Amino acid sequence: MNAIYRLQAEVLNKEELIPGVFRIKLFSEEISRAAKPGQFVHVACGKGRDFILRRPFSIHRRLSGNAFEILFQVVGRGTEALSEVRLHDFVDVLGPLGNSFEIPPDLSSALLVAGGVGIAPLIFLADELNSRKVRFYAIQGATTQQRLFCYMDLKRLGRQIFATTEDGTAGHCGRATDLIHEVIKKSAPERIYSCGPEGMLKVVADVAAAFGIDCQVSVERRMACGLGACLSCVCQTRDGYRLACKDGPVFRAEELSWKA
Amino acid sequence: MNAIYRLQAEVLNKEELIPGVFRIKLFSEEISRAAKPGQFVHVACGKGRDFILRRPFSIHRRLSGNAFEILFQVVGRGTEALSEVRLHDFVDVLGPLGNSFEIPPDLSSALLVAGGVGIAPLIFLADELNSRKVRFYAIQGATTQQRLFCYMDLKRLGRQIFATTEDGTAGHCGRATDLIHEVIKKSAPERIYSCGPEGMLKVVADVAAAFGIDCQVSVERRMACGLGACLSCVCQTRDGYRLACKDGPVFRAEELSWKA
Amino acid sequence: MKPDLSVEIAGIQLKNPVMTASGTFGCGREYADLVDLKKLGAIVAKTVTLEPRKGNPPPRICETPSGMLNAIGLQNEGIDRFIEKEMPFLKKVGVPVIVNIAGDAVSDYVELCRRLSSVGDVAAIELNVSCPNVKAGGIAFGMHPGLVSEVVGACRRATGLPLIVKLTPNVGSVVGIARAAVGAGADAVSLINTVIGMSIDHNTFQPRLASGFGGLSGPAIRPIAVRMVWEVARELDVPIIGMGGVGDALDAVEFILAGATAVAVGTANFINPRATIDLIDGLEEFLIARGMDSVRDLVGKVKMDGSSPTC
Amino acid sequence: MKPDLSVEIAGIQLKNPVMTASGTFGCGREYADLVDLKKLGAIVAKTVTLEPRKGNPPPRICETPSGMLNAIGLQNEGIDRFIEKEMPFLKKVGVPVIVNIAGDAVSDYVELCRRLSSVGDVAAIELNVSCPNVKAGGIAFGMHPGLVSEVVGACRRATGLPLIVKLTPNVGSVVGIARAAVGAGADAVSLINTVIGMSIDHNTFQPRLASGFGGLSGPAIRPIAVRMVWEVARELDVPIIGMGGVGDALDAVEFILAGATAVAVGTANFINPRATIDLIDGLEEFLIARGMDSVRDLVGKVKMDGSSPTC
Ligand SMILES: Cc1cc2nc3c(=O)[nH]c(=O)nc-3n(C[C@H](O)[C@H](O)[C@H](O)COP(=O)(O)OP(=O)(O)OC[C@H]3O[C@@H](n4cnc5c(N)ncnc54)[C@H](O)[C@@H]3O)c2cc1C
Ligand SMILES: Cc1cc2nc3c(=O)[nH]c(=O)nc-3n(C[C@H](O)[C@H](O)[C@H](O)COP(=O)(O)OP(=O)(O)OC[C@H]3O[C@@H](n4cnc5c(N)ncnc54)[C@H](O)[C@@H]3O)c2cc1C
Ligand SMILES: Cc1cc2nc3c(=O)[nH]c(=O)nc-3n(C[C@H](O)[C@H](O)[C@H](O)COP(=O)(O)O)c2cc1C
Ligand SMILES: Cc1cc2nc3c(=O)[nH]c(=O)nc-3n(C[C@H](O)[C@H](O)[C@H](O)COP(=O)(O)O)c2cc1C
Ligand code: FES
Ligand code: FES
Repeated sequence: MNAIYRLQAEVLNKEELIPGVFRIKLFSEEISRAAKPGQFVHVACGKGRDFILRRPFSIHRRLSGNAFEILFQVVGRGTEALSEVRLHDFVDVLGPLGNSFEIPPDLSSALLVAGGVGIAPLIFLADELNSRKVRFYAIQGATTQQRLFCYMDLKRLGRQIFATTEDGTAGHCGRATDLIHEVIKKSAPERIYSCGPEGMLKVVADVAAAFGIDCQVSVERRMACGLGACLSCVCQTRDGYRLACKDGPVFRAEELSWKA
Repeated sequence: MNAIYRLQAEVLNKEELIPGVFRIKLFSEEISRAAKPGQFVHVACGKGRDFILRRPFSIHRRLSGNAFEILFQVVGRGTEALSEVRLHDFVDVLGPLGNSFEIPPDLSSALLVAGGVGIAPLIFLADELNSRKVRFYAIQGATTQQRLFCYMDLKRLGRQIFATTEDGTAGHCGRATDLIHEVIKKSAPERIYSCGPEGMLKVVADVAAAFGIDCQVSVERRMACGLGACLSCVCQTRDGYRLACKDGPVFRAEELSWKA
Repeated sequence: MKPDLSVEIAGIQLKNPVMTASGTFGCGREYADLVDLKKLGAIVAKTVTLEPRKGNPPPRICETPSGMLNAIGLQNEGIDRFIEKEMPFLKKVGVPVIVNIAGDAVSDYVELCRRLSSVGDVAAIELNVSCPNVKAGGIAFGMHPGLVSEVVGACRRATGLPLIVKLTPNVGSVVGIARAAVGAGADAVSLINTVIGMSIDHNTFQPRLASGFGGLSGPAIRPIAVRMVWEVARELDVPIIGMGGVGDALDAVEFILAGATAVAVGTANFINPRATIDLIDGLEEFLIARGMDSVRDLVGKVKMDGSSPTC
Repeated sequence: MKPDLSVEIAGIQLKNPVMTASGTFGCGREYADLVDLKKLGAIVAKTVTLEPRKGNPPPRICETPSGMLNAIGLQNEGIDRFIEKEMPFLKKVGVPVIVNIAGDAVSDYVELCRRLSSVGDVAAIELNVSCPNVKAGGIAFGMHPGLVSEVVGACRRATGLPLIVKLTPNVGSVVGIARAAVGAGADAVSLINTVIGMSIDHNTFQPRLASGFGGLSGPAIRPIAVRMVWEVARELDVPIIGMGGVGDALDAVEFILAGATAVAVGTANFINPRATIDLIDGLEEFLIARGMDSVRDLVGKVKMDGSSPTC
């Protein structure tokens, strides 16, 4: 088992990418060194005594050995409080947690499918694929052009990146899943990695199955401990409930029993 | 009845007088105009959803028509949160509340007795006495010299100011009440006004009674509404329970039934 | 078109479902500078008893995580002074006035009901049955279906005014108590009164309240209150006034979805004296945003699929 | 000189009064990276049942003001796997292991007790009686003195191990239930399990938990828990393990002053995985600062003067 750290990580950088979406760089040699793509950190947001639970965020990027980033969207109280941290504040972080995207040693091609802020963990993965010389394509979907976060990073790391926006402001007008057949045919990936809304993941899973391609998806569940102790975060799989925080957050798509 | 306002008051200034004691200047024409010495404001401290009650603070000074100050010591969560406000933040304030020190129109001399941060409302009172040309003496007690807050203000406004410190770093070594007999004899005040720890107030009340001098004291009680509605803040008086937030915080000393 | 906020409860027409919770708003007078009282759905006055009561010694309150404890001890000036001093003011406000009463014995409640029946302009009587029944050895009326039935039945015979029974959550089965109240003639129930709690100062080793115990209120108890509202709404056909940590429109929606026809705001008045008004405005916005015509369309509309045992 | 933190409860010697609350700490294994398990007073394992249980569908938790709701639904792999997989690990930790059990019928509890009696290295059994008794129509065992008496008595006859009965707060009189437990042979009681609650999403109109209801835990319920500990401590001569919103040493002191001999940390583990250890250190500091020799000198030392009725 890999070590888990709980530490106060200094905020080294904070960017508001678009209103309500933030990227925060945290200093931690331990977590940065140990982290693998797909893993997450469990963050104590806000100072109020009424924050009873941490909030999970994917490790978005690993930076030069001693820092890592998270990228998140403000959706509620916790993310709102976290968005108010200032440079050099300390953030209470637990991690790295969970399993990671599996990258077989002999993998030579892959397809990444990202929806919305689901892009967060896929950038770390893209980095890793790139450094392992795995050639990959990606489809990134968002509602609108300015929400295609890190599109340029993907461009830099991958072979060919397809964008989709629901309002047609960039790339294909529609959803990430609209392009998936076409891109699979074009790129013949050995493996598909995906993160995004559950509805999208299900479509990706179905298509991957139809093509007979291995597919891994990262899922979200409400979490308490983040450590596998409290059994809060179960996902229905073919083998019964499994824990998103420990057995996941990455699952093989065919394992999951999707809600109808 | 006087109007009560509930408003978001901008922080115009913030001083940390000594570690853990703050003076904050708040912008509010309404409250500043309406305020009378002895009244207080009820302040929503902190942003956490778990702050269920406001915190009461005396109006410490009225400044040029449209602002007022509070002076407070950090003793718990609420005051700690309040000490973290920054310039130009807005603070949710309810006030002015409560009755005030009674200043008879023909009053010609008075004695102020302040203990610790009990000095807060007495500065506003001193200002008022001064502008009404009431000659006053004051005894200010504190644990140590640097906690003789506003001593120079008192000096400027009053006739003669006696300091006491428990560690002897300034003035008389001992407590405010040590000097009270002597100062009464010397200054023959028509009235005594006092604010500070309940133990001190009781001694002041006893001495005032012995000399047959009218005495008003400002007391502290835990408060919920601050408006006289919830009956949280009762003080035992000779006429039964009365409300610190509405009938007080200023009471005639002889009215109060002190705890043994 | 503005959505319709009006509701009917216990035969009273309310222009909106937002009341004040007894004991947290005095008789409204103290809030008049800050709250346009006319806008309220109803005013529920502080508990009144037959004789004046001194109440408990201070400290009477303390803050707890997302809540507070109180032990006011029913301080009030008695029904005579209430009728003489407070009713004229309340009448003038022009919103339904609900008078909350308590007693040491069934006969106290009955006498209070009689007196209030002849006052005029009392819209309904709320029975606070969380208080100890002196004859029954100090056990709260509200803890036993038999006692509740007795006191509610007696009041029912004593007055033609609508009767609202305010239930205590300090019981094993709130449904059992509610059923007894309804069986004995209650027109509506209020849920919940405070949960008994205690807090101890680690410095002095003394309880933070002079009386030792107190009643827990505020957001901390909201999940308990919502659950009890739902339990009663599921089992019984009685209008419910929901309360316990209602602070804003979304909290109110939670109670209404669970089955409350109206809500009362208590502890929230302290941090936000305009909480009631903000809530009414917020409720209107909520309905507009969802294209709903009437708040009545929300009542009991929680979508319950499963209801597995919890443990 | 370091103060003495050791206590004895139900015949077990603990080096300090700090345990983990069942269900919040797994079997300790998951926390081993972060917590020096050897330092704990005791480990209380997650509830185990005779047969494996699947538990409730997700979402199983949600955050509430200063608290959380959970409806895990007793997911566990059953006693066989527990003995085989978890006990060897727990034995190796070297602190007293308390095994928490639950069942649908008295016979389940009895069988579990028998099985655990022969395992060795089980320091005590904690009976979770908050679960529905299937034979009694789904009413929780812990809600009726008669049912509690029956299940505790049967377990008492089935095992020589110390028996701790974990009481539910969802009752009118926790003292009545505790008395039944003690009468039937309980060596200690744990107070409190979670308070039943519910939370509804105003967007979807669905309960925030898939199972509808859940158990409320965390600081929000602390005043309720402290009160119940005090009520039981005042009336009965039984060691108490206090829990419900214990997060730090000062919280623990509150419970101990109220009458608890030991405390358990539940929900607080989630925000601070080292809460137990921080608490132990803080307790030592507390005693040192006050010049006290032993934590035992704090037990039940609340200074109660008045205890007026609250309402
Ligand atoms: C493994 C994992 C990785 C994630 N990575 C990211 C990421 O990189 N960027 C990002 O923006 N978001 C990510 N999320 C979602 C993120 O955790 C939620 O947006 C966040 O918890 C919301 O907290 P809140 O207090 O703002 O919202 P609220 O709705 O107020 O939260 C209430 C409670 O629900 C939980 N909750 C709410 N939404 C979610 C959710 N989608 N998943 C899990 N718990 C939720 C909260 O943690 C909290 O306990 C991830 C979730 C998981 C499980
Ligand atoms: C009319 C009035 C005027 C006051 N003026 C001043 C002033 O000018 N400067 C100053 O430093 N302090 C003043 N105080 C005391 C001040 O209100 C408390 O120090 C403050 O409420 C502490 O809050 P906390 O959250 O930091 O402490 P905590 O102990 O965490 O507070 C817990 C609860 O107890 C209440 N409480 C704690 N101490 C007191 C107290 N002494 N009086 C009333 N309630 C209390 C809090 O309001 C809160 O509800 C005044 C009190 C009253 C009643
Ligand atoms: C300070 C205070 C005083 C109260 N007094 C009474 C009372 O006199 N009669 C009554 O029936 N309920 C009384 N209550 C209970 C409230 O009416 C309400 O039922 C309870 O506080 C839950 O609602 P909340 O969480 O919104 O406060 C009081 C509550 C508080 C906080
Ligand atoms: C996620 C979660 C799971 C729990 N599981 C169990 C359990 O399996 N058995 C049990 O007896 N209590 C269980 N409890 C209750 C706790 O042991 C404890 O009694 C309660 O949470 C109050 O303590 P706290 O406020 O410190 O969490 C659980 C509590 C939580 C929050
Ligand atoms: S969050 Fe506790 S087991 Fe997954
Ligand atoms: S604080 Fe409510 S009456 Fe004084």
